[in-house]
Amino acid sequence: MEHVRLAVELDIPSDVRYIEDIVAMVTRQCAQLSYAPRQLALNVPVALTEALSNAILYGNRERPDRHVHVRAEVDRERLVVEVSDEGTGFDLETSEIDPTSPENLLREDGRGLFLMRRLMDSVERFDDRGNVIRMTLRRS
Amino acid sequence: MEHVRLAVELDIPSDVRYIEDIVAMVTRQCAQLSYAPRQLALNVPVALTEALSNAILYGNRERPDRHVHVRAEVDRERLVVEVSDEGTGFDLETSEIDPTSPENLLREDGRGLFLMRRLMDSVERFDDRGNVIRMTLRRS
Amino acid sequence: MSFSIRKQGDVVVVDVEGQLIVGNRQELKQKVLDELEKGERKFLIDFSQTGYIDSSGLGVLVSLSKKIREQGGELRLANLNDDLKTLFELTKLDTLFQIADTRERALESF
Amino acid sequence: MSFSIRKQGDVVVVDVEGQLIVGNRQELKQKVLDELEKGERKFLIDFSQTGYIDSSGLGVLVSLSKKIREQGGELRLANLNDDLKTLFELTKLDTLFQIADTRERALESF
Ligand SMILES: Nc1ncnc2c1ncn2[C@@H]1O[C@H](COP(=O)(O)OP(=O)(O)O)[C@@H](O)[C@H]1O
Ligand SMILES: Nc1ncnc2c1ncn2[C@@H]1O[C@H](COP(=O)(O)OP(=O)(O)O)[C@@H](O)[C@H]1O
Repeated sequence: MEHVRLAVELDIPSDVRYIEDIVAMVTRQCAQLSYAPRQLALNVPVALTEALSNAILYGNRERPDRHVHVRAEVDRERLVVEVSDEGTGFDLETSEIDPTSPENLLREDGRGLFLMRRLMDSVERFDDRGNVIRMTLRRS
Repeated sequence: MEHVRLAVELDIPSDVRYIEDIVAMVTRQCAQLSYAPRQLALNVPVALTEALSNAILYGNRERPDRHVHVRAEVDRERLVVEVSDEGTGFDLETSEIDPTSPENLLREDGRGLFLMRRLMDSVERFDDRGNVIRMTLRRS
Repeated sequence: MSFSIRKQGDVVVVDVEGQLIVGNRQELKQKVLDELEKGERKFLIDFSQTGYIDSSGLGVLVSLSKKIREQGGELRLANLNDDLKTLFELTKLDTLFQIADTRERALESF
Repeated sequence: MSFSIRKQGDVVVVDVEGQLIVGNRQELKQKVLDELEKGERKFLIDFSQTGYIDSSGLGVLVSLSKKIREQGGELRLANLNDDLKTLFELTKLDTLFQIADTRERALESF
Protein backbone atom coordinates (compact mmCIF):
# COMPACT_ATOMS: atom_id res chain seq x y z
CA MET A 1 0.00 0.00 0.00
CA GLU A 2 2.92 2.32 -0.69
CA HIS A 3 1.18 4.32 -3.36
CA VAL A 4 -2.20 5.06 -1.90
CA ARG A 5 -3.61 8.49 -2.39
CA LEU A 6 -6.86 9.42 -0.70
CA ALA A 7 -8.80 12.56 -1.48
CA VAL A 8 -11.79 14.43 -0.15
CA GLU A 9 -13.41 17.15 -2.20
CA LEU A 10 -16.50 19.07 -1.23
CA ASP A 11 -18.47 22.29 -1.29
CA ILE A 12 -20.09 23.61 1.84
CA PRO A 13 -22.40 26.53 2.55
CA SER A 14 -20.87 29.46 4.43
CA ASP A 15 -21.77 28.17 7.85
CA VAL A 16 -19.32 27.32 10.60
CA ARG A 17 -21.43 24.39 11.76
CA TYR A 18 -20.04 22.34 8.85
CA ILE A 19 -16.47 22.65 10.05
CA GLU A 20 -16.40 19.75 12.50
CA ASP A 21 -17.63 17.20 9.97
CA ILE A 22 -15.13 18.23 7.33
CA VAL A 23 -12.31 18.11 9.83
CA ALA A 24 -13.42 14.64 10.90
CA MET A 25 -13.43 13.43 7.28
CA VAL A 26 -10.00 14.77 6.43
CA THR A 27 -8.51 13.54 9.69
CA ARG A 28 -9.93 10.09 9.04
CA GLN A 29 -8.19 9.97 5.67
CA CYS A 30 -4.89 10.85 7.33
CA ALA A 31 -5.52 8.22 10.00
CA GLN A 32 -5.95 5.60 7.31
CA LEU A 33 -2.45 6.42 6.12
CA SER A 34 -1.03 6.24 9.64
CA TYR A 35 -0.27 9.89 10.28
CA ALA A 36 1.13 10.53 13.76
CA PRO A 37 -1.44 10.77 16.59
CA ARG A 38 -0.35 14.34 17.28
CA GLN A 39 -0.93 15.33 13.65
CA LEU A 40 -4.40 13.77 13.81
CA ALA A 41 -5.30 15.42 17.11
CA LEU A 42 -3.59 18.79 16.75
CA ASN A 43 -1.97 19.88 13.50
CA VAL A 44 -4.60 18.78 11.01
CA PRO A 45 -7.80 19.64 12.90
CA VAL A 46 -6.66 22.99 14.23
CA ALA A 47 -5.06 24.29 11.03
CA LEU A 48 -8.00 23.13 8.94
CA THR A 49 -10.54 24.64 11.32
CA GLU A 50 -8.71 27.98 11.07
CA ALA A 51 -8.63 27.91 7.28
CA LEU A 52 -12.30 26.99 7.06
CA SER A 53 -13.52 29.54 9.56
CA ASN A 54 -11.54 32.31 7.86
CA ALA A 55 -12.98 31.31 4.50
CA ILE A 56 -16.52 31.31 5.89
CA LEU A 57 -16.29 34.41 8.08
CA TYR A 58 -13.92 36.71 6.16
CA GLY A 59 -13.83 35.37 2.60
CA ASN A 60 -17.55 34.70 2.23
CA ARG A 61 -18.79 36.92 5.09
CA GLU A 62 -21.22 34.11 5.92
CA ARG A 63 -23.27 35.01 2.85
CA PRO A 64 -25.64 32.14 2.13
CA ASP A 65 -25.16 32.42 -1.65
CA ARG A 66 -21.42 31.76 -1.29
CA HIS A 67 -19.72 28.42 -0.85
CA VAL A 68 -16.42 27.18 0.44
CA HIS A 69 -14.66 24.54 -1.59
CA VAL A 70 -12.33 22.07 0.10
CA ARG A 71 -9.97 19.63 -1.52
CA ALA A 72 -7.67 17.44 0.56
CA GLU A 73 -5.22 14.96 -0.94
CA VAL A 74 -3.34 12.62 1.32
CA ASP A 75 -0.65 10.07 0.63
CA ARG A 76 2.12 8.54 2.72
CA GLU A 77 4.30 11.55 2.07
CA ARG A 78 2.08 14.52 2.72
CA LEU A 79 -1.32 16.06 3.16
CA VAL A 80 -2.22 18.92 0.84
CA VAL A 81 -5.43 20.79 1.67
CA GLU A 82 -6.88 23.60 -0.39
CA VAL A 83 -9.66 25.79 0.97
CA SER A 84 -11.23 28.19 -1.52
CA ASP A 85 -13.68 30.97 -0.76
CA GLU A 86 -15.47 33.49 -2.99
CA GLY A 87 -13.89 36.53 -1.39
CA THR A 88 -11.41 38.93 -2.95
CA GLY A 89 -8.46 37.58 -1.03
CA PHE A 90 -6.05 39.21 1.39
CA ASP A 91 -2.37 39.55 2.00
CA LEU A 92 -1.06 36.55 3.90
CA GLU A 93 2.13 38.24 5.11
CA THR A 94 0.63 41.45 6.43
CA SER A 95 -2.47 39.83 7.92
CA GLU A 96 -0.51 37.71 10.36
CA ILE A 97 0.31 39.25 13.70
CA ASP A 98 2.47 37.79 16.46
CA PRO A 99 -0.11 36.81 19.05
CA THR A 100 2.62 35.80 21.52
CA SER A 101 4.05 39.32 21.91
CA PRO A 102 3.20 41.00 25.25
CA GLU A 103 0.95 43.59 23.59
CA ASN A 104 -1.04 40.90 21.75
CA LEU A 105 -1.19 38.12 24.32
CA LEU A 106 -4.47 39.34 25.79
CA ARG A 107 -6.16 39.80 22.41
CA GLU A 108 -9.05 37.51 21.72
CA ASP A 109 -8.38 37.25 17.99
CA GLY A 110 -5.40 37.09 15.69
CA ARG A 111 -4.21 33.53 16.35
CA GLY A 112 -5.61 31.85 13.22
CA LEU A 113 -2.94 32.40 10.56
CA PHE A 114 -0.25 32.08 13.23
CA LEU A 115 -1.48 28.62 14.17
CA MET A 116 -1.87 27.54 10.54
CA ARG A 117 1.78 28.41 9.94
CA ARG A 118 3.01 26.77 13.11
CA LEU A 119 1.03 23.59 12.65
CA MET A 120 1.60 23.09 8.92
CA ASP A 121 4.83 22.84 6.96
CA SER A 122 3.69 25.43 4.46
CA VAL A 123 0.80 27.82 3.96
CA GLU A 124 0.36 29.49 0.57
CA ARG A 125 -2.28 31.69 -1.04
CA PHE A 126 -3.47 31.75 -4.67
CA ASP A 127 -6.11 33.55 -6.68
CA ASP A 128 -6.93 30.75 -9.12
CA ARG A 129 -10.64 30.46 -8.42
CA GLY A 130 -11.53 32.93 -5.74
CA ASN A 131 -9.21 33.04 -2.79
CA VAL A 132 -7.37 29.76 -2.28
CA ILE A 133 -5.32 28.78 0.77
CA ARG A 134 -3.11 25.73 0.32
CA MET A 135 -1.61 24.05 3.37
CA THR A 136 0.88 21.20 3.27
CA LEU A 137 1.91 18.84 6.05
CA ARG A 138 4.52 16.10 5.76
CA ARG A 139 3.50 12.86 7.40
CA SER A 140 5.31 12.04 10.62
CA MET B 1 -22.56 17.60 3.22
CA GLU B 2 -24.45 17.34 -0.06
CA HIS B 3 -21.43 17.84 -2.25
CA VAL B 4 -18.81 15.60 -0.78
CA ARG B 5 -16.66 13.62 -3.13
CA LEU B 6 -14.20 11.10 -1.76
CA ALA B 7 -11.53 9.41 -3.80
CA VAL B 8 -8.99 6.65 -3.41
CA GLU B 9 -6.21 6.26 -5.92
CA LEU B 10 -3.44 3.72 -5.73
CA ASP B 11 -1.02 1.40 -7.49
CA ILE B 12 -0.53 -2.14 -6.32
CA PRO B 13 1.81 -4.93 -7.33
CA SER B 14 0.27 -7.82 -9.26
CA ASP B 15 -0.52 -9.87 -6.18
CA VAL B 16 -3.98 -10.95 -5.09
CA ARG B 17 -3.08 -10.50 -1.42
CA TYR B 18 -3.60 -6.76 -1.85
CA ILE B 19 -7.23 -7.12 -2.85
CA GLU B 20 -8.80 -7.24 0.60
CA ASP B 21 -7.19 -4.01 1.78
CA ILE B 22 -8.20 -2.08 -1.31
CA VAL B 23 -11.74 -3.34 -1.05
CA ALA B 24 -11.83 -2.28 2.60
CA MET B 25 -10.65 1.22 1.72
CA VAL B 26 -13.13 1.77 -1.08
CA THR B 27 -15.99 0.31 0.94
CA ARG B 28 -15.13 2.60 3.84
CA GLN B 29 -15.39 5.63 1.55
CA CYS B 30 -18.83 4.48 0.44
CA ALA B 31 -19.82 3.88 4.05
CA GLN B 32 -18.90 7.46 4.89
CA LEU B 33 -21.41 8.59 2.30
CA SER B 34 -24.10 6.27 3.65
CA TYR B 35 -24.34 3.75 0.87
CA ALA B 36 -26.84 0.97 1.58
CA PRO B 37 -25.59 -1.87 3.81
CA ARG B 38 -26.17 -4.33 0.99
CA GLN B 39 -24.02 -2.27 -1.38
CA LEU B 40 -21.26 -2.16 1.24
CA ALA B 41 -21.43 -5.88 1.97
CA LEU B 42 -22.18 -7.29 -1.46
CA ASN B 43 -22.14 -5.12 -4.58
CA VAL B 44 -19.00 -3.07 -3.97
CA PRO B 45 -16.70 -5.70 -2.44
CA VAL B 46 -17.62 -8.53 -4.80
CA ALA B 47 -17.53 -6.51 -8.03
CA LEU B 48 -14.29 -4.80 -7.04
CA THR B 49 -12.66 -8.09 -6.05
CA GLU B 50 -13.56 -9.53 -9.45
CA ALA B 51 -12.14 -6.57 -11.35
CA LEU B 52 -8.94 -6.60 -9.31
CA SER B 53 -8.34 -10.30 -9.56
CA ASN B 54 -8.93 -10.28 -13.32
CA ALA B 55 -6.49 -7.37 -13.69
CA ILE B 56 -3.86 -9.18 -11.61
CA LEU B 57 -4.34 -12.68 -13.00
CA TYR B 58 -5.27 -12.12 -16.66
CA GLY B 59 -4.20 -8.55 -17.45
CA ASN B 60 -0.84 -8.62 -15.68
CA ARG B 61 -0.44 -12.42 -15.48
CA GLU B 62 0.89 -11.85 -11.96
CA ARG B 63 4.11 -10.47 -13.42
CA PRO B 64 5.97 -8.66 -10.63
CA ASP B 65 7.08 -5.82 -12.93
CA ARG B 66 3.45 -4.93 -13.71
CA HIS B 67 1.11 -2.89 -11.55
CA VAL B 68 -2.61 -2.45 -11.20
CA HIS B 69 -3.90 1.07 -10.85
CA VAL B 70 -7.14 1.73 -8.99
CA ARG B 71 -9.10 4.93 -8.86
CA ALA B 72 -12.39 5.14 -6.98
CA GLU B 73 -14.49 8.28 -6.78
CA VAL B 74 -17.54 8.34 -4.56
CA ASP B 75 -20.17 10.95 -3.98
CA ARG B 76 -23.79 10.84 -2.82
CA GLU B 77 -24.90 9.97 -6.33
CA ARG B 78 -22.58 7.23 -7.43
CA LEU B 79 -19.39 5.28 -7.07
CA VAL B 80 -17.12 5.14 -10.10
CA VAL B 81 -14.19 2.71 -9.88
CA GLU B 82 -11.55 2.30 -12.53
CA VAL B 83 -9.16 -0.64 -12.47
CA SER B 84 -6.31 -0.51 -14.99
CA ASP B 85 -3.86 -3.26 -15.80
CA GLU B 86 -0.90 -3.44 -18.17
CA GLY B 87 -2.35 -6.17 -20.33
CA THR B 88 -3.52 -5.94 -23.92
CA GLY B 89 -7.19 -5.97 -23.06
CA PHE B 90 -9.98 -8.32 -24.00
CA ASP B 91 -13.47 -8.25 -25.38
CA LEU B 92 -15.96 -7.63 -22.63
CA GLU B 93 -18.97 -8.93 -24.56
CA THR B 94 -17.54 -12.19 -25.81
CA SER B 95 -15.67 -13.00 -22.60
CA GLU B 96 -18.78 -13.16 -20.48
CA ILE B 97 -20.53 -16.49 -20.31
CA ASP B 98 -23.84 -17.29 -18.62
CA PRO B 99 -22.74 -19.25 -15.56
CA THR B 100 -26.35 -19.95 -14.60
CA SER B 101 -27.11 -22.09 -17.66
CA PRO B 102 -27.35 -25.84 -16.96
CA GLU B 103 -24.18 -26.60 -18.94
CA ASN B 104 -22.17 -23.99 -17.01
CA LEU B 105 -23.59 -24.29 -13.52
CA LEU B 106 -20.99 -26.85 -12.46
CA ARG B 107 -18.05 -24.86 -13.85
CA GLU B 108 -15.60 -23.54 -11.31
CA ASP B 109 -14.78 -20.40 -13.27
CA GLY B 110 -16.58 -17.89 -15.44
CA ARG B 111 -18.62 -16.02 -12.81
CA GLY B 112 -16.47 -12.88 -12.54
CA LEU B 113 -17.69 -10.64 -15.35
CA PHE B 114 -21.22 -11.93 -14.80
CA LEU B 115 -21.15 -10.81 -11.16
CA MET B 116 -19.59 -7.45 -12.02
CA ARG B 117 -22.46 -6.77 -14.43
CA ARG B 118 -25.13 -7.96 -12.02
CA LEU B 119 -23.79 -6.09 -9.03
CA MET B 120 -22.92 -2.79 -10.74
CA ASP B 121 -25.12 -0.48 -12.79
CA SER B 122 -22.59 -0.36 -15.59
CA VAL B 123 -19.34 -2.01 -16.59
CA GLU B 124 -17.29 -0.49 -19.41
CA ARG B 125 -13.86 -1.13 -20.89
CA PHE B 126 -11.35 1.37 -22.31
CA ASP B 127 -7.84 1.29 -23.68
CA ASP B 128 -6.67 4.68 -22.41
CA ARG B 129 -3.68 3.55 -20.42
CA GLY B 130 -3.45 -0.20 -20.67
CA ASN B 131 -6.68 -2.04 -20.16
CA VAL B 132 -9.17 -0.07 -18.06
CA ILE B 133 -12.40 -1.41 -16.56
CA ARG B 134 -14.81 1.24 -15.29
CA MET B 135 -17.68 0.21 -13.04
CA THR B 136 -20.42 2.54 -11.85
CA LEU B 137 -22.90 2.03 -9.03
CA ARG B 138 -25.67 4.44 -8.06
CA ARG B 139 -26.01 4.94 -4.32
CA SER B 140 -29.06 3.35 -2.77
CA MET C 1 -9.42 -14.44 7.10
CA SER C 2 -9.08 -17.76 8.86
CA PHE C 3 -10.82 -21.15 8.89
CA SER C 4 -11.62 -23.27 11.87
CA ILE C 5 -12.43 -26.88 11.42
CA ARG C 6 -13.89 -29.30 14.00
CA LYS C 7 -15.77 -32.55 14.20
CA GLN C 8 -19.36 -32.61 15.43
CA GLY C 9 -20.59 -36.22 15.58
CA ASP C 10 -19.54 -37.60 12.20
CA VAL C 11 -19.75 -34.21 10.46
CA VAL C 12 -16.73 -32.07 9.67
CA VAL C 13 -17.78 -28.49 10.39
CA VAL C 14 -15.80 -25.65 8.82
CA ASP C 15 -16.24 -22.03 9.89
CA VAL C 16 -15.10 -19.45 7.37
CA GLU C 17 -14.08 -16.30 9.20
CA GLY C 18 -13.70 -13.23 7.00
CA GLN C 19 -13.64 -13.21 3.21
CA LEU C 20 -13.59 -16.26 0.98
CA ILE C 21 -11.83 -14.90 -2.07
CA VAL C 22 -9.15 -15.47 -4.64
CA GLY C 23 -6.35 -14.85 -2.12
CA ASN C 24 -7.32 -17.59 0.32
CA ARG C 25 -9.73 -20.05 -1.26
CA GLN C 26 -6.93 -22.62 -1.85
CA GLU C 27 -6.48 -22.90 1.89
CA LEU C 28 -10.14 -23.86 2.39
CA LYS C 29 -10.00 -26.28 -0.49
CA GLN C 30 -6.90 -28.00 0.84
CA LYS C 31 -8.28 -28.32 4.37
CA VAL C 32 -11.48 -29.94 3.21
CA LEU C 33 -9.71 -32.23 0.73
CA ASP C 34 -7.37 -33.37 3.50
CA GLU C 35 -10.37 -34.46 5.57
CA LEU C 36 -11.93 -36.17 2.57
CA GLU C 37 -8.65 -38.01 2.05
CA LYS C 38 -8.73 -39.13 5.69
CA GLY C 39 -12.09 -40.77 5.06
CA GLU C 40 -14.54 -38.10 6.22
CA ARG C 41 -17.74 -37.98 4.16
CA LYS C 42 -20.06 -35.43 5.78
CA PHE C 43 -19.15 -31.77 5.49
CA LEU C 44 -20.82 -28.59 6.70
CA ILE C 45 -19.49 -25.14 5.88
CA ASP C 46 -20.84 -22.48 8.22
CA PHE C 47 -20.87 -18.90 6.89
CA SER C 48 -22.06 -17.08 10.00
CA GLN C 49 -18.69 -15.38 10.35
CA THR C 50 -18.09 -14.80 6.66
CA GLY C 51 -17.81 -11.41 5.00
CA TYR C 52 -18.01 -11.58 1.23
CA ILE C 53 -17.36 -14.37 -1.25
CA ASP C 54 -16.10 -13.78 -4.77
CA SER C 55 -16.42 -15.86 -7.92
CA SER C 56 -13.34 -17.90 -7.13
CA GLY C 57 -14.66 -18.59 -3.63
CA LEU C 58 -17.87 -19.82 -5.24
CA GLY C 59 -15.74 -21.85 -7.65
CA VAL C 60 -14.03 -23.61 -4.78
CA LEU C 61 -17.37 -24.52 -3.24
CA VAL C 62 -18.54 -25.97 -6.56
CA SER C 63 -15.32 -27.91 -6.90
CA LEU C 64 -15.49 -29.27 -3.34
CA SER C 65 -19.10 -30.25 -3.78
CA LYS C 66 -18.20 -32.27 -6.88
CA LYS C 67 -15.20 -33.95 -5.24
CA ILE C 68 -17.12 -34.85 -2.10
CA ARG C 69 -20.01 -36.26 -4.10
CA GLU C 70 -17.58 -38.34 -6.20
CA GLN C 71 -16.50 -40.03 -2.96
CA GLY C 72 -20.10 -40.66 -1.97
CA GLY C 73 -20.05 -37.84 0.56
CA GLU C 74 -22.22 -34.78 1.14
CA LEU C 75 -21.54 -31.04 1.48
CA ARG C 76 -24.03 -28.72 3.16
CA LEU C 77 -23.94 -24.99 3.77
CA ALA C 78 -25.41 -23.05 6.67
CA ASN C 79 -25.92 -19.53 7.95
CA LEU C 80 -25.79 -17.51 4.75
CA ASN C 81 -26.77 -13.94 5.53
CA ASP C 82 -29.12 -12.12 3.14
CA ASP C 83 -26.30 -10.73 1.03
CA LEU C 84 -24.66 -14.12 0.62
CA LYS C 85 -28.04 -15.65 -0.16
CA THR C 86 -28.47 -13.11 -2.93
CA LEU C 87 -25.05 -14.03 -4.28
CA PHE C 88 -26.05 -17.70 -4.44
CA GLU C 89 -29.36 -16.79 -6.04
CA LEU C 90 -27.79 -14.55 -8.68
CA THR C 91 -25.47 -17.34 -9.72
CA LYS C 92 -28.20 -20.00 -9.30
CA LEU C 93 -25.84 -21.88 -7.00
CA ASP C 94 -28.69 -22.00 -4.50
CA THR C 95 -30.05 -24.79 -6.73
CA LEU C 96 -26.82 -26.75 -6.53
CA PHE C 97 -26.20 -26.68 -2.78
CA GLN C 98 -28.20 -27.82 0.19
CA ILE C 99 -28.44 -24.68 2.26
CA ALA C 100 -29.74 -24.67 5.84
CA ASP C 101 -30.68 -21.62 7.88
CA THR C 102 -28.87 -22.72 11.02
CA ARG C 103 -26.02 -25.02 11.88
CA GLU C 104 -28.38 -27.19 13.96
CA ARG C 105 -30.77 -27.75 11.08
CA ALA C 106 -27.89 -28.54 8.77
CA LEU C 107 -26.50 -31.11 11.23
CA GLU C 108 -29.89 -32.73 11.73
CA SER C 109 -30.43 -33.04 7.99
CA PHE C 110 -27.48 -35.36 7.29
CA MET D 1 -19.85 19.02 21.58
CA SER D 2 -21.52 19.71 24.87
CA PHE D 3 -20.69 21.38 28.18
CA SER D 4 -21.56 20.21 31.60
CA ILE D 5 -21.41 22.58 34.50
CA ARG D 6 -21.60 21.76 38.23
CA LYS D 7 -20.63 23.22 41.57
CA GLN D 8 -17.89 21.60 43.65
CA GLY D 9 -17.61 23.44 46.98
CA ASP D 10 -17.52 27.10 45.93
CA VAL D 11 -15.97 26.34 42.54
CA VAL D 12 -17.92 26.24 39.30
CA VAL D 13 -16.53 23.31 37.33
CA VAL D 14 -17.11 23.19 33.58
CA ASP D 15 -16.38 20.10 31.49
CA VAL D 16 -15.90 20.71 27.79
CA GLU D 17 -16.86 17.58 25.89
CA GLY D 18 -15.72 17.49 22.27
CA GLN D 19 -14.30 20.41 20.32
CA LEU D 20 -14.12 24.00 21.52
CA ILE D 21 -14.23 25.85 18.24
CA VAL D 22 -15.77 28.71 16.33
CA GLY D 23 -19.13 26.96 16.03
CA ASN D 24 -19.77 26.52 19.74
CA ARG D 25 -17.51 28.77 21.79
CA GLN D 26 -20.32 31.30 22.38
CA GLU D 27 -22.22 28.68 24.28
CA LEU D 28 -19.35 28.15 26.71
CA LYS D 29 -18.86 31.88 27.07
CA GLN D 30 -22.51 32.49 27.86
CA LYS D 31 -22.70 29.68 30.40
CA VAL D 32 -19.72 30.95 32.34
CA LEU D 33 -20.83 34.60 32.16
CA ASP D 34 -24.24 33.60 33.52
CA GLU D 35 -22.57 32.07 36.58
CA LEU D 36 -20.35 35.14 37.01
CA GLU D 37 -23.48 37.28 36.87
CA LYS D 38 -25.05 35.13 39.60
CA GLY D 39 -22.14 35.94 41.86
CA GLU D 40 -19.81 32.96 41.33
CA ARG D 41 -16.12 33.87 41.46
CA LYS D 42 -14.13 30.62 41.23
CA PHE D 43 -14.08 28.80 37.91
CA LEU D 44 -12.39 25.65 36.75
CA ILE D 45 -12.55 24.44 33.16
CA ASP D 46 -11.69 20.76 32.81
CA PHE D 47 -10.42 19.62 29.41
CA SER D 48 -10.15 15.90 30.03
CA GLN D 49 -12.99 15.25 27.58
CA THR D 50 -11.97 17.87 25.05
CA GLY D 51 -10.87 17.15 21.49
CA TYR D 52 -9.26 20.10 19.77
CA ILE D 53 -9.47 23.84 20.43
CA ASP D 54 -9.12 26.43 17.69
CA SER D 55 -8.05 30.09 17.85
CA SER D 56 -11.53 31.29 18.61
CA GLY D 57 -11.85 28.77 21.42
CA LEU D 58 -8.60 30.12 22.81
CA GLY D 59 -9.99 33.64 22.31
CA VAL D 60 -13.01 32.81 24.44
CA LEU D 61 -10.81 31.51 27.22
CA VAL D 62 -8.76 34.74 27.14
CA SER D 63 -11.93 36.81 27.19
CA LEU D 64 -13.44 34.85 30.10
CA SER D 65 -10.22 35.06 32.06
CA LYS D 66 -10.25 38.87 31.70
CA LYS D 67 -13.93 39.21 32.64
CA ILE D 68 -13.61 36.94 35.66
CA ARG D 69 -10.52 38.79 36.87
CA GLU D 70 -12.31 42.14 36.48
CA GLN D 71 -14.88 40.85 38.99
CA GLY D 72 -12.17 39.76 41.41
CA GLY D 73 -12.60 36.12 40.47
CA GLU D 74 -10.28 33.42 39.24
CA LEU D 75 -10.24 31.02 36.28
CA ARG D 76 -8.16 27.85 36.31
CA LEU D 77 -7.71 25.14 33.73
CA ALA D 78 -7.10 21.43 34.27
CA ASN D 79 -6.41 18.21 32.40
CA LEU D 80 -4.87 19.48 29.18
CA ASN D 81 -3.55 16.53 27.21
CA ASP D 82 -0.14 16.82 25.53
CA ASP D 83 -1.57 18.15 22.30
CA LEU D 84 -3.58 20.84 24.05
CA LYS D 85 -0.54 21.73 26.17
CA THR D 86 1.43 22.23 22.99
CA LEU D 87 -1.31 24.50 21.66
CA PHE D 88 -1.11 26.65 24.80
CA GLU D 89 2.68 26.70 24.61
CA LEU D 90 2.76 27.66 20.92
CA THR D 91 0.49 30.63 21.63
CA LYS D 92 2.21 31.39 24.97
CA LEU D 93 -1.17 31.19 26.64
CA ASP D 94 0.40 28.78 29.12
CA THR D 95 1.90 31.92 30.66
CA LEU D 96 -1.49 33.58 31.02
CA PHE D 97 -3.49 30.77 32.61
CA GLN D 98 -3.07 28.78 35.77
CA ILE D 99 -3.02 25.23 34.49
CA ALA D 100 -3.23 22.22 36.80
CA ASP D 101 -2.52 18.62 35.85
CA THR D 102 -5.58 17.21 37.57
CA ARG D 103 -8.95 18.48 38.65
CA GLU D 104 -8.10 17.75 42.30
CA ARG D 105 -4.94 19.86 42.21
CA ALA D 106 -6.82 22.66 40.52
CA LEU D 107 -9.55 22.58 43.17
CA GLU D 108 -7.03 22.54 46.04
CA SER D 109 -5.17 25.49 44.58
CA PHE D 110 -8.02 28.01 44.85
N1 LIG E 1 -10.08 33.76 3.76
C1 LIG E 1 -9.86 35.06 4.09
N2 LIG E 1 -10.40 36.04 3.36
C2 LIG E 1 -10.19 37.34 3.69
N3 LIG E 1 -9.44 37.73 4.73
C3 LIG E 1 -8.87 36.81 5.50
C4 LIG E 1 -9.04 35.42 5.22
N4 LIG E 1 -8.34 34.72 6.15
C5 LIG E 1 -7.76 35.63 6.97
N5 LIG E 1 -8.07 36.88 6.59
C6 LIG E 1 -7.62 38.14 7.21
O1 LIG E 1 -6.53 37.85 8.06
C7 LIG E 1 -6.78 38.35 9.38
C8 LIG E 1 -6.09 37.49 10.41
O2 LIG E 1 -6.71 36.23 10.46
P1 LIG E 1 -6.43 35.27 11.68
O3 LIG E 1 -4.95 35.22 11.92
O4 LIG E 1 -7.10 33.98 11.38
O5 LIG E 1 -7.04 35.97 12.94
P2 LIG E 1 -8.57 36.29 13.28
O6 LIG E 1 -9.41 35.42 12.41
O7 LIG E 1 -8.68 35.95 14.71
O8 LIG E 1 -8.71 37.75 12.99
C9 LIG E 1 -8.28 38.38 9.49
O9 LIG E 1 -8.71 39.31 10.46
C10 LIG E 1 -8.69 38.76 8.08
O10 LIG E 1 -8.61 40.14 7.91
N1 LIG F 1 -8.33 -7.68 -17.09
C1 LIG F 1 -8.42 -8.67 -17.99
N2 LIG F 1 -7.46 -8.82 -18.93
C2 LIG F 1 -7.53 -9.82 -19.84
N3 LIG F 1 -8.54 -10.70 -19.91
C3 LIG F 1 -9.53 -10.61 -19.01
C4 LIG F 1 -9.54 -9.60 -18.02
N4 LIG F 1 -10.67 -9.74 -17.28
C5 LIG F 1 -11.32 -10.79 -17.79
N5 LIG F 1 -10.65 -11.33 -18.84
C6 LIG F 1 -11.07 -12.48 -19.66
O1 LIG F 1 -12.44 -12.74 -19.45
C7 LIG F 1 -12.63 -14.09 -19.07
C8 LIG F 1 -13.82 -14.22 -18.14
O2 LIG F 1 -13.55 -13.63 -16.91
P1 LIG F 1 -14.46 -13.91 -15.64
O3 LIG F 1 -15.88 -13.76 -16.05
O4 LIG F 1 -13.97 -13.05 -14.54
O5 LIG F 1 -14.25 -15.44 -15.31
P2 LIG F 1 -12.96 -16.21 -14.80
O6 LIG F 1 -12.03 -15.19 -14.25
O7 LIG F 1 -13.49 -17.14 -13.77
O8 LIG F 1 -12.43 -16.91 -16.01
C9 LIG F 1 -11.32 -14.50 -18.45
O9 LIG F 1 -11.13 -15.90 -18.49
C10 LIG F 1 -10.32 -13.76 -19.30
O10 LIG F 1 -10.07 -14.45 -20.50
